[in-house]
Amino acid sequence: MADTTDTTADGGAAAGASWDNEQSEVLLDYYRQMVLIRTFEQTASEMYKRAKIGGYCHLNSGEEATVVGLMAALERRDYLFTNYRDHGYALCRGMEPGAVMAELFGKSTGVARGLGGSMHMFDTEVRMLGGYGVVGGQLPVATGAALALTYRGEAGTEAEALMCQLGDGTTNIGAFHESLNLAAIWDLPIVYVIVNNRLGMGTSVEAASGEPELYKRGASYRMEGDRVDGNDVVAVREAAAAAMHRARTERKPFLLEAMSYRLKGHSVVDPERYRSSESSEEAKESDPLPAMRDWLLAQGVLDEDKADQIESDADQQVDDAVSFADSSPDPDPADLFDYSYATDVANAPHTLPGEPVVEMP
Amino acid sequence: MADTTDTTADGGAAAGASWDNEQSEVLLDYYRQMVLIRTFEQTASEMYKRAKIGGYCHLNSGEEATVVGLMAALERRDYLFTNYRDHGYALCRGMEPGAVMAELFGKSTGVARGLGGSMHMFDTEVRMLGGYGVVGGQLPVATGAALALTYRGEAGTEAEALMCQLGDGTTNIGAFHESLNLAAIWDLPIVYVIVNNRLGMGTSVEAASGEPELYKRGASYRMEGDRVDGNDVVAVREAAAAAMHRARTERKPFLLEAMSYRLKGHSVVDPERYRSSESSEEAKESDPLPAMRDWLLAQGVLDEDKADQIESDADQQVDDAVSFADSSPDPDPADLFDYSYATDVANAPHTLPGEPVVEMP
Amino acid sequence: MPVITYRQALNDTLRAELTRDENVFLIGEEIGQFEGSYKITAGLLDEFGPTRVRDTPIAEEGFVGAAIGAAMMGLRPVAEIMTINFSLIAMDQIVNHAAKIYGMFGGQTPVPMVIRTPGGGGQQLGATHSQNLEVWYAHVPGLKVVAPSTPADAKGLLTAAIRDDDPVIFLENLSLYNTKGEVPDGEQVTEIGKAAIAKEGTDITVIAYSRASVIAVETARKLEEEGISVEVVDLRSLRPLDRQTVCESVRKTSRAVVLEDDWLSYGVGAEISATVMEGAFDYLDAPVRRVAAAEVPLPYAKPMETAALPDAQDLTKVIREQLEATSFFR
Amino acid sequence: MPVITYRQALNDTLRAELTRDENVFLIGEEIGQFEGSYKITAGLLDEFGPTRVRDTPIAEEGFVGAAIGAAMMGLRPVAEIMTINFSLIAMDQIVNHAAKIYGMFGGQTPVPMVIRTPGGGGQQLGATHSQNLEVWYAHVPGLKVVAPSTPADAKGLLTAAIRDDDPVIFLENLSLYNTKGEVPDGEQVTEIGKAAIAKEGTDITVIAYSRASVIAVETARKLEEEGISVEVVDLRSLRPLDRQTVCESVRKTSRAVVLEDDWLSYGVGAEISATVMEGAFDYLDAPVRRVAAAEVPLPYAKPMETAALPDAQDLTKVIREQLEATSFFR
Ligand SMILES: Cc1ncc(C[n+]2csc(CCOP(=O)(O)OP(=O)(O)O)c2C)c(N)n1
Ligand SMILES: Cc1ncc(C[n+]2csc(CCOP(=O)(O)OP(=O)(O)O)c2C)c(N)n1
Ligand SMILES: [Mg+2]
Ligand SMILES: [Mg+2]
Repeated sequence: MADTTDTTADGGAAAGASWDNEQSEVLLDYYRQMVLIRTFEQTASEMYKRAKIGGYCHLNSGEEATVVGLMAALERRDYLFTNYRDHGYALCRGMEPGAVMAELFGKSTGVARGLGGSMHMFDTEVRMLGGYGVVGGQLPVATGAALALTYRGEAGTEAEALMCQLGDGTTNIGAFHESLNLAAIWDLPIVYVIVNNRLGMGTSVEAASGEPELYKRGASYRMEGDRVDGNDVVAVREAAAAAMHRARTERKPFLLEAMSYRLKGHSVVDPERYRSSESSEEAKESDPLPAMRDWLLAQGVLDEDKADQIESDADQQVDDAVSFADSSPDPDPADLFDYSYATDVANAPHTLPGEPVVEMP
Repeated sequence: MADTTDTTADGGAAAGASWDNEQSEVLLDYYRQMVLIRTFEQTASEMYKRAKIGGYCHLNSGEEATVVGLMAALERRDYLFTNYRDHGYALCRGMEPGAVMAELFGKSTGVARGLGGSMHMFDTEVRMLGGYGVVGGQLPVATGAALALTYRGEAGTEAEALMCQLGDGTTNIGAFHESLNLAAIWDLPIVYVIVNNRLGMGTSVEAASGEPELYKRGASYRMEGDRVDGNDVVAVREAAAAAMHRARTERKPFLLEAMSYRLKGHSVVDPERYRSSESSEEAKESDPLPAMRDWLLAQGVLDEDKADQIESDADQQVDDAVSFADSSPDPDPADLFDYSYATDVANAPHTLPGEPVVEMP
Repeated sequence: MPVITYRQALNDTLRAELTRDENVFLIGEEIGQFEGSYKITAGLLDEFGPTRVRDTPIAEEGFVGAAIGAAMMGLRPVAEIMTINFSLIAMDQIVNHAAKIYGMFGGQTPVPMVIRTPGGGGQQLGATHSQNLEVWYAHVPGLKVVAPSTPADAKGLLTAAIRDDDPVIFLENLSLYNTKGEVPDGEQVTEIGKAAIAKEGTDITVIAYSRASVIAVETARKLEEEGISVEVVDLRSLRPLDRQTVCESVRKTSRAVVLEDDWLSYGVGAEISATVMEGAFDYLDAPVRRVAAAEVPLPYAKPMETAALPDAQDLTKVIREQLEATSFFR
Repeated sequence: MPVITYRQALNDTLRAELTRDENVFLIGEEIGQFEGSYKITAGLLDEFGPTRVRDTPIAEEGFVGAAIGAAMMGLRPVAEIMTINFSLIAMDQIVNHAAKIYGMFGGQTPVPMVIRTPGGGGQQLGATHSQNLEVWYAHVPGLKVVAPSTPADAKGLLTAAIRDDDPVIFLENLSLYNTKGEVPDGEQVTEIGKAAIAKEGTDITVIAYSRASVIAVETARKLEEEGISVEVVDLRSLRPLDRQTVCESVRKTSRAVVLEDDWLSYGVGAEISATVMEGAFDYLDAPVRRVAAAEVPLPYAKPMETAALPDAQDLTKVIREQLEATSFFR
């Protein structure tokens, strides 16, 4: 197990060394996806300020290389569960930017009909079975979904497997422990990926975790683990793909830790008073986007024109997404009770505030 | 860290080798306590069948060497939290056998006034702050009590420290993970002791735990741990005392695992249909009482007369306990609401079933 | 009709559903080798093997969550939580996940699962092992909550619960497991959301569920000998609640008492009383009364426990008081 | 009297109690460096240091349990659970431990602690982050539960809660933090277990608590202009419940409406209605009505969320209906 304990010093650019063997088109595609996520979320942040988006809104900004690398490791047949910091995953997994933006706008064309919002991207089509808002809540559920995979097919290279993303702070909660233990004793095809962005909301990994090298926590379940530079999109993909392959073929769970950064506040409204200026500086230096852009330029895979093109394409896509979301209808309060229950039964309560629940003759 | 992975083969007798350096009186005292626990619980089991005791009743039978060794490692000033399998701890910690038996009988002279029962031995005097019935429930509470110790005194050889007992099956629940992590990051003077009796109710450690060498689970918190032969009363005491000393002086938590056996069913009503005859045989061979008796006899520390005397003394103590319990008064239903709240406030509901909670004038 | 125990009815139903649909599987602590803490799953591991009858470590949050995830993928897990008291550990999974996933994600994925769990006091299990927390579940949209009182309903409602596409909390009761009753052979599906008239009567309505319903029927039978005609409404389903049946009965009898095993304040009976207020106020001769548990952590000692829990005597007394207050006895 | 926000009142009170009693300490996620998710603990880490203001990992079960243990040892922890939704993870510690330890062990060790936690919807936080689960806590003996609606009561009740020897669930509300009100200087202790008449009136009683009480008072003021005199009972304490004050008011006005933010079925309003049934039935001109949230996982989209939550308009409509039904308008 490679122990890439310190991935801070060199950052994304140096990590690029591992990109030499990749086809240019593949790398460009990754870069394109990273730019799309960044652009999408910058706009989302803007739309939040304009009150087009409400509630909480957590961004992947700074984590794009991790997100894209992880998603590149999944096959279409694989399943994904994430936490509430889920826009990038939704986009990379193949949800339409328009439908994702519409979800943020709370429109009926949103991926969850506007009922979920930012934290709750979900689309059975692309097998992303949800962004979840309660810290750790996705882990038992994802573990059970992985259990279900063992009921419907044999292990093998073509088997379905499952990825469950979580944050560093989430390794301290009970659900993490119970889930990993179950996955271990039941030999489940699941890869748990800790996106270690160094912070809970404002709490550092060191302050929160007795063992701050989080991938080592798999040892409590004899579960293998590894740490990877989250700014190195290819390294992330390789590590995740290897773990997914193992999950498919051997039905062994894995604990992968991607060392990443959170460029912005915990959510778009977080003033980050707790963040020292150095740590903000450090985070900015670790921004995977300029690093990858520079590397691609240096390698001649990209030129300035093409780079601009990628950015303006992303702008266009996001503009279209906003237009789509903007022009989409609100969900209709008359449909409020449509998704209370999957199986209708007698006497289900369908009354609005103040309406009587039972008639007096 | 000694890795006494297999403590089954040699059992208690061989373990006795470590007893050579002990004073005879100390060993005799341990043996006496072990006999008292066994006798007490045999009688309790009998009383259960006679319906003098109700509810659940979990015995320490087979774990006596562990219980006595652990309790010998505690100072009077130390605190103890346990699970529901708590009679032996209560007795060794210094609760009167009569008051413990009275608690089992649900009498007002019981250690918890008959309100707790078998699972809930508690006595602030002897600093045993409770046997708890929800698996894992005692861990966060004990951890918080250890936190409180850091508020009221400095570390040092005279400092108070805390022991929290739990079962092997309990290492799989979330509360275990959260508690140990807190103890680690807060440097708490607490020793977690896993009494590994190889079984949850009927589930083996191997079936339930991804890492069945349970003391190793401390690694997730960089918490040191060790395993000890639970049939060797002196080894248990030594390991526990060392851990408690470290907790006092360095304020470092520790995870100790004592390899023990459960001679009987999970509780007195368990028919143990799941237990293979071999495993029952194995357990019986691992009974620490005859092993210690034989060793003491062989060493000339004990002779048959003295051994009989110890047993009949225990019988006498337990008979007295039963008499005391039997002749004690039931708690009075008129006092039902006496311990609802520590601070009385207006409008607290004090009505019996069917009584009106508010008067219509 | 065969007369079997509530326990047997559950066991039979689990067997039948495991046989009928291979997507059904059982999951929980000690349900396999140990055959269940209360032996509801006895024999099933041997019959169906460890994939269909899955023993878990002690990890309520983990295995209940796992059941949810499995249900999202199309399996139909039936989870056993050893007692309702331990369900607190799985509460986030039940309320923030099982109950939310269908609606919150816009109806994309149903969560067809059952959580079987017994509640109830009276066994001297002490304060943490004797609770009746059903009102908590009954309060939560997205869940369905049933609480059968008879072996026949245990069968019919468990069958319905397993076949339902929503998460169903299936409330058993420690003191009902050994009770007996007639249970029809063959497939029986009892509609979720409908109360039953457990006994017809004209003078007063007693509303109850689970163990309390058994007590209510017994009490009604006794009082019949004295010429008092008690109607017993067995709620069976706490969510959805069949307000119509409750109110119709009370409109007929003009008097009502709720018998419930949970604590009085904010218990199930509060909702029943409020419901009668809203749907039968004009018909009431006297305010609805509640017979519920005393509001204390339930003590271990038998006389204390007995004093704290409602029983037939308490119910009888309140029925008489109600009748007296409304000049039933002349 | 100074006019300050509810947030400021809480912050001031925590500071005052930390200063007064060195056994008091704060514990919770992000309450120190981050100053609290809703900034209730702003500045306190700097003033009192990390021993008195203790940041925890994300581990609600662990740190709430730790607060319980610390309380047993004589400290007086004030735990913050970021929102009531996450309290589900700590439920076993709260209900099976905090609420039981004093009684179950025969009164040997009190558990003097406070759990502060905000509930409430209306912020588009979606189904898992917008709940009002107060009725769950209100149901549990061994706990005390308060839900102040004004900055003054926030101060008075938090002071009382911290000084109380029992576990107190202190319910805040996201939409109240920025509301303002007069708060007396100096020490203020508001008795736990007593409701307040938030506004006197003679025609109809509205019973409410927390955010709903603010809406009720506003609505009452508006209706006053039309000559409708609404009395508002602010429960303040859900456990113990001040049934006397509720019933006295209703006996006076003969009409009652409950306004509550939680789901209707088995909500707080059910107990209020049942209480009025039992203590003021003979005085009622019409059945008590409840205005509560629609029973769905709360949707994110604003129009849906708005439709599901009760507001002043809903309350006004029901008040008018009540008055009409009882021929108030001639
Ligand atoms: C059980 C629970 N407790 C607290 C919160 C509030 N909360 C939301 S995000 C967060 C920090 C999570 O940190 P981490 O796991 O590192 O994920 P990240 O936000 O960095 O992606 C907290 C405490 C929550 N949502 N759920
Ligand atoms: C949360 C919870 N789940 C289930 C139970 C039921 N239960 C009581 S004891 C027990 C087994 C515990 O095994 P272990 O931790 O090894 O302790 P032992 O009984 O062997 O001392 C179980 C499952 C419980 N009390 N609490
Ligand atoms: Mg993080
Ligand atoms: Mg064990």
